[in-house]
Amino acid sequence: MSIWEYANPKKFMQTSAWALPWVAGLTLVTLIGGLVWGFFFTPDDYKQGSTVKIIYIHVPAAMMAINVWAMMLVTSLIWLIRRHHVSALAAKAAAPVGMVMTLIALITGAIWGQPMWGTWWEWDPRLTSFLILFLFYLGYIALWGAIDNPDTAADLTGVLCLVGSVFAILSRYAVNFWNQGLHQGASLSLDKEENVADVFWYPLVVSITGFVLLFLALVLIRTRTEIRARRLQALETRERMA
Amino acid sequence: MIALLARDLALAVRAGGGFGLGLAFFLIVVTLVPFGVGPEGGVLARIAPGILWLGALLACLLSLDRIFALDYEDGSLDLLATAPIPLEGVVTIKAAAHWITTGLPLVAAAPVFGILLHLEGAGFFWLTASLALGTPALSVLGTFGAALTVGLKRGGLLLSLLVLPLYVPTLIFGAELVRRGVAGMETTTPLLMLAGITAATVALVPFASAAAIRVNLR
Amino acid sequence: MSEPPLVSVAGLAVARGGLAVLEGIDFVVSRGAALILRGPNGIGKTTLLRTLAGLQPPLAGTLSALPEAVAYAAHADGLKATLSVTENLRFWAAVYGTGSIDPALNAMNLSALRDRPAHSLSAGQKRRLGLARLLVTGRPVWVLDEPTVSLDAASVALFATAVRAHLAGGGAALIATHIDLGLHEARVLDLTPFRARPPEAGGIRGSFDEAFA
Amino acid sequence: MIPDLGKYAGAVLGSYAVTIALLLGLVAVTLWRSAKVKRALAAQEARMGQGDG
Repeated sequence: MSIWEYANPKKFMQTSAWALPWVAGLTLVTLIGGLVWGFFFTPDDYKQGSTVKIIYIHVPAAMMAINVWAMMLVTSLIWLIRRHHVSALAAKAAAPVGMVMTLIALITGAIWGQPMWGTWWEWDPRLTSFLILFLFYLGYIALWGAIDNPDTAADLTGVLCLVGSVFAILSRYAVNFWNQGLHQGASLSLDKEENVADVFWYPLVVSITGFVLLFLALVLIRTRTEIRARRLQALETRERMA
Repeated sequence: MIALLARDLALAVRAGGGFGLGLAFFLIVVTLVPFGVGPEGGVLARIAPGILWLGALLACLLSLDRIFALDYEDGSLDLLATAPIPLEGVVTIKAAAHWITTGLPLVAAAPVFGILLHLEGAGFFWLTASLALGTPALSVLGTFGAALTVGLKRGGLLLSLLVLPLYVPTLIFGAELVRRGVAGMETTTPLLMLAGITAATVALVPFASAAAIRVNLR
Repeated sequence: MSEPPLVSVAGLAVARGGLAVLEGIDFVVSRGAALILRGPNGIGKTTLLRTLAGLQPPLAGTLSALPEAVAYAAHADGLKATLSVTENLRFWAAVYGTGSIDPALNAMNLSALRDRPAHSLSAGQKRRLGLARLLVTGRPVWVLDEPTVSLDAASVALFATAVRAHLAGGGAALIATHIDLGLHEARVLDLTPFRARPPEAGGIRGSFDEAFA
Repeated sequence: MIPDLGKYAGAVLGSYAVTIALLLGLVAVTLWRSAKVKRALAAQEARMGQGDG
């Protein structure tokens, strides 16, 4: 059995209908579990005080902001190369989720930064990069919305996602060059887990899992919606032509 | 291809304002800035590189939506797409024509505007150099945005939304180059980055633009 | 057959807006032949011609017309209003790498107007200039979408003469039109029987339907 | 029940509140549109007499 079988919409609808309750249930458990654990049952950091609790939303949201775009890049490529409609629709479905994640990362970053840096907004390279990423999401979503023909929209947004990815990475580098920041270094990459004490680390992992699952559940629902909307549009057009 | 470039330039000249409009807009931006931030020479000199780069960027943005829109409306774009010129060549020529009508006059006039903003000595050289290196990338990326939005009725605002994030690296390195030039700091890194971005953009983005045009004409 | 036909189409299906509009089209057009496409509005004549011109991919079937052999003329003439008649034509001659534009000007009776800017031409004169563009392309296969819109009877006759000359010179033409062009030797293909059936009736699925295979 | 957040209570609570509000909003919009499209498609299929989709 090939993985491409799931690119068939009917198969996708069947499989996703089966998977959705499980994903949704697990999302509820891990997301609520992670956030409750992080909010109620973790100690304060000796330096950052209780603001360290923001880590349980800021970091997962920031990770998702980037990873959702990466997923959109992959699905766009699959669409452009293999022309699987589900792939293009999944990219469309994911974009608003990624945008909200970016927004959460920005807002919590600003709120966290206020007591730490003494200002709501600091043109710190990472925050700035996320702001730019947010703009890319905005443009991508706006382009989907502006084009009527769904195949044209899928093609053009796919190309935009490709070019945008390159320039998003370039911007990241450029912003770094332009302002060396205040952010702490990559304290959370998986191979460096010793950088964060275990008491913070375990609830964080649960919370990250929760965010990933939430994204998965939302994308499944939204892709299902997009497939239905597509069928609806096809039926309406056919009716008009008949 | 030369015929296409010649035609586009002739059209820009005859339509009136092809060359002048971007420049006039640039002048207005530079004139308005002191009203916004106050007339102190020190402040103006400090923000001059950024203002001049931003003005160039906005002036460039101003005329983007016309790159393909007119050819799309009168059917020329269909005909060009079936002509023996590769579409990648067509979009490159379009970008070149856009640069000659907006980017090039800005490069030439920027030192004059620099005077208005009290730009300091070494800045004039670096400003001209950075604009000359950076504005081709702006035109090529703008052509890409125009290619994406060519079939849309009201693509103007969307075009800005799509193109401006793509301008970030060029703007950062361009303005940084001038700033460092004025301050007498090391300029090699931003210079190379700016040149590299422009070279890669000019070489690769036309393929994306041509693909977008093909999709839009389908 | 001594040489392959310029255009041959087998089992061709074309789609518009993600839905198949025409399917099962077969025809050949050899050198010296013209094919006139007829059919009610909205059946997909323009879509078919754009497919032949290489502007969009066919949904199914084979299409052996080299895009390099096709000169396409759409509803819009692609004229630049501020350029003169000769400037407009010279541009296309340069793009296609062909030489003189004078034969085209004469054939379309535009010589007297040669220095007039295109915006001062009447609708019919513009149309003639658009057709003169075909002559300067030097390409063998003309694919024409409603070429006689806004032409008067004399100009239609002029157009028919130009097509005949093109055919006599070894060219071919595919013309979508509603009116009688006076090209009696041309074959007529009515597209109505090729209207795509809905997928439930065994028709070809457009990309919209493909999403629900 | 609420842990002592000290002087940063506003920042922490605000972050959580904004995040939860945004996520709930996203979920609500997603579900709402899903239901709407589902209904519209069902209606269209019923009208065209092919309820097999």
